[in-house]
Amino acid sequence: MPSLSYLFARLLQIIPTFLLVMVFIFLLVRLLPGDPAIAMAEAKATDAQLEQIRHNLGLDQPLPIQFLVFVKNTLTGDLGRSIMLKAPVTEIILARLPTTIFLGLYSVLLAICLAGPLAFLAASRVNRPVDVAIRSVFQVGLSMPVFYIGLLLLTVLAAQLRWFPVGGYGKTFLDNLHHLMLPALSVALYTSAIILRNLRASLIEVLDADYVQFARAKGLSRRIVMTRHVLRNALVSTVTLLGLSIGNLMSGTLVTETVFAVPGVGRLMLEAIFARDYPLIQGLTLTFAVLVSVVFLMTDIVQSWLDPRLRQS
Amino acid sequence: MSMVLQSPVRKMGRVSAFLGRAFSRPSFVIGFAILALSIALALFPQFLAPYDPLAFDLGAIQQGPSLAHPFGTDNFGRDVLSRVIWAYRVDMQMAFFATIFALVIGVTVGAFVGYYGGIADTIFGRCVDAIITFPFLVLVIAIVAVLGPGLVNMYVAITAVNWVYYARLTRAEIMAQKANDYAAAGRVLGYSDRRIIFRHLLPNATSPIIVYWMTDMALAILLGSSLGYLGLGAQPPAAEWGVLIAEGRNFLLTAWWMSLMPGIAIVLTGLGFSLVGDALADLLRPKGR
Amino acid sequence: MIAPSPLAASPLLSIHDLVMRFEKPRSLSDTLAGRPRQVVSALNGVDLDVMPAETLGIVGESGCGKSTLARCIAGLNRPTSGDIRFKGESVIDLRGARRRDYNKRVQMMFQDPYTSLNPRMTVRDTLREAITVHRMREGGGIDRRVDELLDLVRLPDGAADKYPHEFSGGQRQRIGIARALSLEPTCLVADELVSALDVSVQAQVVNLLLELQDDLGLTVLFVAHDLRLVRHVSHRVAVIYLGAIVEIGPSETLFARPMHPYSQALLAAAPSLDPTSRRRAPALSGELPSPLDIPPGCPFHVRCPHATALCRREKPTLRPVGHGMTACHFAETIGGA
Amino acid sequence: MNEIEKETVLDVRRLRTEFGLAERPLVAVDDVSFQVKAGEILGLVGESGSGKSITLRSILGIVRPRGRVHGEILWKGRDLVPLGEAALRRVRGREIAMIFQEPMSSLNPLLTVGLQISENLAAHTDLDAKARKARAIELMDMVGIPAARDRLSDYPHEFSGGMRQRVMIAIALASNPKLLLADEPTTALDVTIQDQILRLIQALSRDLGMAVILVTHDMGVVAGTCDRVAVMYGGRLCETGPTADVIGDARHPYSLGLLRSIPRNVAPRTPLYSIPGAPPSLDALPAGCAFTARCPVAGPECRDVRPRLDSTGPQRQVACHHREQALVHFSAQEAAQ
Amino acid sequence: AIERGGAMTFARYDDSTVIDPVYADRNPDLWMVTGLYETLLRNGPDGAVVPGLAEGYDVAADGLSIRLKLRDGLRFSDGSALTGADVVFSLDRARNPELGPWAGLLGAVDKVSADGNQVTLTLKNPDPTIVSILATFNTGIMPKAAFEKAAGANDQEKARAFFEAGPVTSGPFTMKSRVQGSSMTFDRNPNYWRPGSDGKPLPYLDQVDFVIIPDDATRILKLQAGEVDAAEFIPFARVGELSADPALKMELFPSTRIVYAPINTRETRKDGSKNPLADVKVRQALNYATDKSVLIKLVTFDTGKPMTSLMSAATQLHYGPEPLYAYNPEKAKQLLDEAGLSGGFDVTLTTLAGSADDATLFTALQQMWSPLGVNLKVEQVDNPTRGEKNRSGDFDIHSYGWANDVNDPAQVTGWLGYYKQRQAVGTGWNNAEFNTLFEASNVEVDPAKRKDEYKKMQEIYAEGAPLLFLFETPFAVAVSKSVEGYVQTPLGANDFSEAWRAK
Ligand SMILES: Nc1ncnc2c1ncn2[C@@H]1O[C@H](COP(=O)(O)OP(=O)(O)OP(=O)(O)O)[C@@H](O)[C@H]1O
Ligand SMILES: Nc1ncnc2c1ncn2[C@@H]1O[C@H](COP(=O)(O)OP(=O)(O)OP(=O)(O)O)[C@@H](O)[C@H]1O
Ligand SMILES: [Mg+2]
Ligand SMILES: [Mg+2]
Repeated sequence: MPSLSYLFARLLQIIPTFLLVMVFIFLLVRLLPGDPAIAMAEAKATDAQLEQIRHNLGLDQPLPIQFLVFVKNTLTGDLGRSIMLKAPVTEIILARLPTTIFLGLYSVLLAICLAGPLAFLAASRVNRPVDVAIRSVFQVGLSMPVFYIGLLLLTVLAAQLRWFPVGGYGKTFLDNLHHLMLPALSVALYTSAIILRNLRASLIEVLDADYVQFARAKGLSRRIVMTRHVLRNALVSTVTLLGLSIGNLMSGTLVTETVFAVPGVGRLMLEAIFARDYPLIQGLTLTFAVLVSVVFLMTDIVQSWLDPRLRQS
Repeated sequence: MSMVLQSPVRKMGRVSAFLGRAFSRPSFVIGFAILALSIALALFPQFLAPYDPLAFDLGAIQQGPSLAHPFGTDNFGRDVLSRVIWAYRVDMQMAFFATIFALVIGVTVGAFVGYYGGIADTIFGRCVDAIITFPFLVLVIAIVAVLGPGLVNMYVAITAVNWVYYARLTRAEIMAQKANDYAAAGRVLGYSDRRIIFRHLLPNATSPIIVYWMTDMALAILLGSSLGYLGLGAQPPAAEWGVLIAEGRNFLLTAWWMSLMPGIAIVLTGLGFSLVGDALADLLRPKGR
Repeated sequence: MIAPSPLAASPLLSIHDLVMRFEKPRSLSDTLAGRPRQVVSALNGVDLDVMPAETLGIVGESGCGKSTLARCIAGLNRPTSGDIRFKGESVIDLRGARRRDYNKRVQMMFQDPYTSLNPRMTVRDTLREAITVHRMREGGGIDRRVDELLDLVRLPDGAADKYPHEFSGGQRQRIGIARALSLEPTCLVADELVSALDVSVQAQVVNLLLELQDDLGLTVLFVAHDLRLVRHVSHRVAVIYLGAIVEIGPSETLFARPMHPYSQALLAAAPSLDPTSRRRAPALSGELPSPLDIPPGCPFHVRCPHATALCRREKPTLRPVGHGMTACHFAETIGGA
Repeated sequence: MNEIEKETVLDVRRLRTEFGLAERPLVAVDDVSFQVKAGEILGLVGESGSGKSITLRSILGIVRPRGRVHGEILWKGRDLVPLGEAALRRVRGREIAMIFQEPMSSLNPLLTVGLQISENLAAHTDLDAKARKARAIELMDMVGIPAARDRLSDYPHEFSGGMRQRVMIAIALASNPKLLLADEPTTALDVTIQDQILRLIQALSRDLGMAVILVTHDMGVVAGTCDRVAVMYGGRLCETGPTADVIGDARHPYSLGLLRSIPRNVAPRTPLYSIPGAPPSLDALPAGCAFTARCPVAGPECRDVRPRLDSTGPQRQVACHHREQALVHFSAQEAAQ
Repeated sequence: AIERGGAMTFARYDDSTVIDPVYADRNPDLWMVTGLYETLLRNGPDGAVVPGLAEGYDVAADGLSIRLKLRDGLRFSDGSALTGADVVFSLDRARNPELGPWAGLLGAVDKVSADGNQVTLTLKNPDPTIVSILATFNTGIMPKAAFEKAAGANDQEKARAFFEAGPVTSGPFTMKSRVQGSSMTFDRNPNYWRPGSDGKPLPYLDQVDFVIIPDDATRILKLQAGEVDAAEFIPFARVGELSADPALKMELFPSTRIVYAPINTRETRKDGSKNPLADVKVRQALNYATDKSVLIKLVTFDTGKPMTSLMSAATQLHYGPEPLYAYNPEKAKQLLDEAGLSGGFDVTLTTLAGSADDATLFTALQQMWSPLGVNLKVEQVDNPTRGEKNRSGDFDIHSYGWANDVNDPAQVTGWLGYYKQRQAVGTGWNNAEFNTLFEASNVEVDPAKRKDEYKKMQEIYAEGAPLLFLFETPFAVAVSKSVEGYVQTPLGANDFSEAWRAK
C-alpha cells in the first residue's frame, strides 16, 4: 500500500492548485457580462430593486474584497445563496450531487464493463477480423457527440422500443439503475472507446514486454501470466487514462443530464449559466474541480498501489 | 537557406514513398477520402448544394427524403441536404480554427517551457493542474458565457482551454527530445537556444502533435456541435450540424431525417479525422533503431 | 595563474578540483518534513592536465562520473565548483560568442549513434549548419567543405543527402566525427564513442580516430569502459572511481603495473582472450556504492581487500607514485606486491 | 577424453525461425544445428542481430505466436517443436530455464522480487508457502545478494542492474534446471560485476552439472567462461568448436576478422584490423554465404551457394568455401603488421 | 360524469423554487401559488372577478375602502381555522416592500384590519385595480400561526422553512414532497372550501405529481410513452402532430401572452448615430411591411393570432377591432418615401442566442423588408445582455414576450407604454397624452370612464407604433385522453382543482 507520507505529499500538492482554481473561478464569474441582478429580476424589476439586489450580493464591493470574502466563505463551506433558486448554494449542490455522482460511477462502470473484455479480445487477436470489427465500432463511437448518442438511444431504446424510461430519475436504487441506464450509456460509449483504445494498445505492448516473455519462460500457467503479469501492468496506464477522462465524463454528464432530464449538477450548471447565477456558477465550478481532483487523487492512489515505482513521493 | 541545395528529387521521392505507404492502408484511404470530400464540401457548398440553405418553402414542410430532397426538408421547408452541405463550411472551419491557435500557442509555450524548465515550468505545471481540474466543457461553457455565444467566441473559449493540452504534449515531447544527444551536440556546436528548439527539437516533436491535432479536430467538431446543440455555438439560422440536430430534436419520430442526416455527417467527419489521425500515428511512429 | 614552465609543454586543458553535484528535486512533503535534499555527487574534486596532442583515456565503472566529466569539459554541464582552464584561461563562465569560440576548439562526440544525429536532417544539412553558423566557409566553399569532411571520415559520395537512419551505427559515428571536425577543433572529447558498436565495426572508427589525430594533431579525451581499447588508443590513462581520479599514468605502465587496488581489480576482472588463463575467484566483490551516499575516507575502502582503519578515516590524495599518480595510502606496498 | 561420457541433453537440428509473411519471410535463424552436453557451457557469439536471442527463444518456444519455428529441438530425445503450450510449460522453467538479455526490463516492475522467485517455485514444485520463502532466501544467498531475507519484499527498481541480473539467475535456478539459456547475462554490466556473475554461472554449471548456453558478443567472455563456442553470423552458424581451438585457430573469415579486430598483441596506437562494411540486415541476405559482402576472400560462388557446416577436426565445424585462402590471407596480414 | 380519486402526473418545463405568494417571482413559481394558497377573490372562467375565500366584496363609494366577509367554517389544510387574522397577516406581508417584488401592486393600501370574519382594507387613494389584485396570487392567504412557528430569523428564512416542511395551505392542494429540480407531489387538501359539480369539496384528484423536464422533446416523448399524463409548453411546431395523436388531447388555452418587438424610438442611437426609427412613419412602415400571418405560420404554426392592441385580447379592457397593421407593402413603401428613406437604411435586430424562434423571425423579416431597401442585420446576445441593452436603449429592434400576472390591463399597459415606468419597455417612446391617460386611469374608480381611457390609450399606442406588433400565442398543453378538466388560465396559472381522471 502507498505510504502515508505519499498520501500526505499528494494532498499537499492540491493546495496551490486549488488556490489557482479559486482565482480562475472567481475571475471567470466576475467577467460574466450582464448583471446578475437583471438576470434575476428579469425585465419587470425597477432600478431601485436592482440596486438592492446588487447590494445583497455584495457586488458593490471592490474585487479584492469580494475575492477574500469568497475564499473565506468557501473554506467555511458557505458558497452563498443561489439567485435563481433562492437557497444556499451548498445545500442545492449537495442535494443534486448524488445524482451526478451516481450517473458518473454508473457510466464508468458501464464503460469498463464494455471496454475491458473487448479490449482483451481485440488484443489477443491483433489485426484479425474480430479486432478490426471491435475497433471500427468503437471508432464510430469515438466520432459521435455525446448528445447525439443520447438522442439516438432515447429515440430507439426509450421512445420506440420502450425498454427504458424516457428520462428523469428514479426513486429507489434499482429504479435509478433503470432510469439512468441510457444517460450513463451515452456517456460511457465515448469513455469506453477511449479506454478500449488505450487498454488494447497497452495490452499489446505488455504482452510483448520482456517480463511477460520471461514469465512465460518460467513456465507459469496462462492464467497467472495473464492476470498477474499482463493485466496488472496494462492497467497502470489505463487507470491514468480513466482518471484523466473523468473530465470528459463530467462534460458528458453536463450534456446528457440536459438531454435526459436528469436532475444533477451538470444540468444545473447550464441552467445557472443561462440565468447568470453567479454564486451557483461559482459553487458548481468549484464542485466540478473538487470532484475531478478527488478522482485524480484516487487514480494516483490506485496507481501507486499498482505500481511501486510511483510510491516514492 | 540550407534547404536550397537539397536535391528536390530526393525529397519528392521521400514524400511519395510516404504517401505510398499511407495509401496502402485501408483505414487511411477511407479517412482521407472522407476528409477530402468534407473539405471540398466546405470550400464549395455554393456549387454542390442543390438549394439555398436558408430559403423557406412553406409548401414543402417536413417532407421525407425524396428525389427532389434526398435528405428531406425541415420544418420550414428548407432542404436538409443543402443545410447539411453548408454546415460543412461551418464545422470544418470549427475544426480548424478551434484548434489551430491552441496548437500554435500551445506548441510555442510547451517548447520553451520544456526546453528551459525551471521556474517557468513549475508555474506552467501548476496552471496546467488547475486548468485540467475543470472538466473541459465546463470551462469552455463558462468562457462562452463570459464572451457570449457565437462562433468566434467559441474559438476563443476553446483555445483558452485547449492550448494547455498542446503545451503539455509539446513539453513532454521536447523534454524527451532534449535528452537525445543531438540536442547536446547542438549546444556543443554553439547553436543558439532558438535554433536548437525550433530547428532541431521541434521538428522531431511534431509527429505526436500532428496526430493529436487530427483527433483534436474531430473533438472540436464534437465539441462545437455540442455547443451549437446547447445554443452556445453557431447560431441559427446558420446551418451547423449541432444546430441542425437541435432543430430536428423535436421531430425525432416524425421527421427523423432532420436530425439523423446531420448526425451522420458529424460521425463521418469525426471518423475521417480519427482514421487519418490513427493511421498517421502508426506511419509517423519512429522506425525502430 | 601559475606561469607556464618553459620546460614541460604547458597543458592544453587543465582541470582543477572539479566538483559536480546534482541536486535531486525535493518534494513539498520532504521540505516540510525537513528531510535534507538528496545530492548526487558525480564528481568529487577531479584534478587533471591534458597535454596538447595527447590521447588521454578515462576508464571507470558505470556511474563513476566519466560522462559528467566529459560534459563539463564540453560546457554541457556547469560544474558546482572547481575550474577548467583551456590554454590557461578559465572557461567555466564563458557566455555567448566566447563560449562558441571555446566550443569551436573543444568539440564533443557522443556515445549513442542513434540519438546523436538529428533524424530530420540530412548529413549535408547537419554539416552545413555547423559550418554556416560559425562562418567557417562562405558560399560555394561550404559544400566543398562538406564533401571534404565526408571524405575525411571515409563516407561514400552519395552519403551527403541521406538521412541518419539510412546509415549503420559505425557510419553514424563517423558522421558525428565529421560534424565535430567541421569546426576545426584542437581538442576532441569522445564519450564512449564506440561502446555502442559491434566489435567488428569498432575497429573502423578507432582507426579513423587514430589517423585523424595524427594528421590533424588533435588532443583527444577518450572515455570508455573497454580497457583493451583504452590501452590501445591512449598515451595516458586516468582511472575514475566514484567521481574522483584514483590513478593516472602512462598507458603502458598503468596497464602493466597498476598501483591502485581498484585499478588492479578492474584489470583483473576484464576478460582475457586467453582461455588457458582462467581464474576462479571474482576479482572484486560487492557493488559500487551509490553516488548519493559516498563513503567517508577512501571511497574504495568498502570493496578494497587491503583496507585498514586509516582508509576508513582519511581520504587519500592523488600523489606521484612510480610513473604516474595514485590516490592510495598504501600504493607503494600494494602496487609493489 | 572424458567429455565423451557426458550425455548430450539438447540436440538442435536444422533450426529455422522466421517472422513476417509466409510468402516473404524474414528468416532470423536459418539451418542452425548444435548439441549441448550436461555440465557443458556452450558460448554463442555473434554480432548484434545475428539471431542469438532468437535461437534461445526458439528452444523454449516463446517466439510464438508471431515467429514460426521449424526443424527439430530434441530435449533429452523429445522434440520440443511440435509441443503445445501446456506441454512446453512443464519444460520451461522446470527443466530449461532462461535468463533474458535485459535485466532492467525482464523483471515485472510491479511485483516484489520474492513473489517473482516463488511463483516459479509454485509452478514447478510442491513446496508450501513457507518452504518457498526459505528456498527463495537460499537462492538469493546463492547468487550473492546480501541480506536476502529483507530484500524479498523489495521491488526490482530498488535493485541495481547487477543485482537484478542476479535475481534473474536466482529465478532461473529456482527449480534446478538441467539447461540454462543465458542471453547476454552480463552485457549491461560493469566488468567487475560481469566477472562476478560469470564466475557464478561457471560454478553452478560445474557443481550442479547444469548445461549452459551462454550468448555473448564478447570473445573475452567466451574465452574466460565457455567450454565450446559457436559463432553465428546473419542467422547461421559459421564455426563451432572447443573454445581454445576456435580462439587460437579460427578458420572462418568472420571469426578470424572478429578476433583480429580486438587489440591484442599489437603495438599501441597502430591501426587495428577492421572488417569492412557493416553487419547485414536480415532482409538483404544473399542466397549463399551471409558474410560474402564483407569477406576478403569471397569468390563468385559464395554469393549463390551456401557453404555447409563441415567438420574440420574433432568437434570442429566451419562453414566456408575458402577456408584455406582465409587462413593464408589472415596470416599474411599478421605478418605484414 | 366526474370521477373522484386517483392521481395524475404533470411534466413541467422548469421547477419552482419557493412557492410563496410573496416571494414567487418566476413563472414556474407564481403559476403554482394558487394551487396552494387561495385568494380572497378569484378570477372566473370568463376573467371576471368572483368570490373566493370571501363571500363577496364591497367597495366604498369614495373608493377609499373595501370590505370583505370571509366564508364561515374556512379551515387550513391542517384543520386550523382560517380567520381575519390570517388575512391581515397575509396581506400585510404581501404589501411589505421589504419582502417580495409584488408589494407595489398593493401600494394603494393604507391599512388592513379584521374583525372576526370581517376584513377591511383602507386605501390611501382610489385604486381601480385593487379588486383584481385581491384575486391575484400574491394575496394568497397563508396561515399566520403556522408560518410564525417556522424556524428562521427573518421572513425569508421562515418562508423557506415553512415551505420545505410541507406547508399548511388554504388552496385546493397541499405539498406532500419535493425533490428540488426533479419532482414535486401535491396532495388533495381535504379542507378546501369550494364544492365541485357533485356538491362535495374539490379537488377531485387525490394527488398531482410533477416531474421537471426542461427539454421539450424529452417532455413530449415522456408523454407519448405514457410516463406522464400531461406536458406543458408544447412547442408550437409539435402541436399539429400531437393533435393527431389519438391518445392525447392537444389543448390551446387562451392566454394573455403576446410576442412583440420593441423598437428604439430615440432620436439617436446609443453610439450617437441618427436613428431612422425615431420617425413614427418608419415604424409604421416596418409594421406594414411585416406579414404577420407568415410569422404566425412559421413561428406558431398557425396557433397564434395577430395582435389587435398593445395587450392580448384576453386582457380586461382590451380594445382592438381588427389586427394592427395588416400586411401592406405598398403602404409601407409610401410611408418610407414620406419619411425620406426611400433609399433604404440599415436596421439591427437583436436576437436571443440559441432561440430558434428569433432566428426564424430574423430570417423572415429580412426577406420581407429587403424589397423596401431595409437591410436587416442580426446581433445575437444572451438573455441578460438583451435585458441590459433594453434598459440602456442600446438596440434598434429586439423581440420580447409578455404574459400578464394580474388580471388587469394596468400592468401590461404600464410596462409597454408608460414612459416613467421603464421608458415604455425600453423604447424611449414618451407620449404625453398616453402618460396622462395612464396616470388618470390608475385612480379612476368609474369602470366606464376607465374603459374609455383604455380605449384611447390603445389607439394612441397603435398609432405611435413603438413596437413591431407581432402575435398572441396560446398556452399549449398536451394532456392524456384519460385526464379531464385541467386548465391553464390566461394568466398562466396551472389549475388542477377541477381536473379528474377517468378510471
Ligand atoms: N543530469 C543529472 N541529474 C542527476 N544526476 C545525474 C545527472 N547526470 C548524471 N547524474 C548522475 O551522476 C553520476 C555520474 O554519471 P555519469 O553519467 O557521469 O557516469 P558515467 O561514468 O558516464 O557512467 P556510464 O558508464 O554509465 O555512462 C551517476 O550517478 C548519474 O546518475
Ligand atoms: N518479433 C520479431 N519480428 C521480426 N523480426 C524479429 C523479431 N525478433 C527479432 N527479429 C529479428 O531477428 C534478428 C535476430 O534477432 P536477435 O534478437 O536474435 O539478435 P541477437 O543476436 O540477439 O542480437 P543482440 O546482440 O542485439 O541481442 C534481428 O535482425 C531482429 O531484427
Ligand atoms: Mg557515460
Ligand atoms: Mg539478443
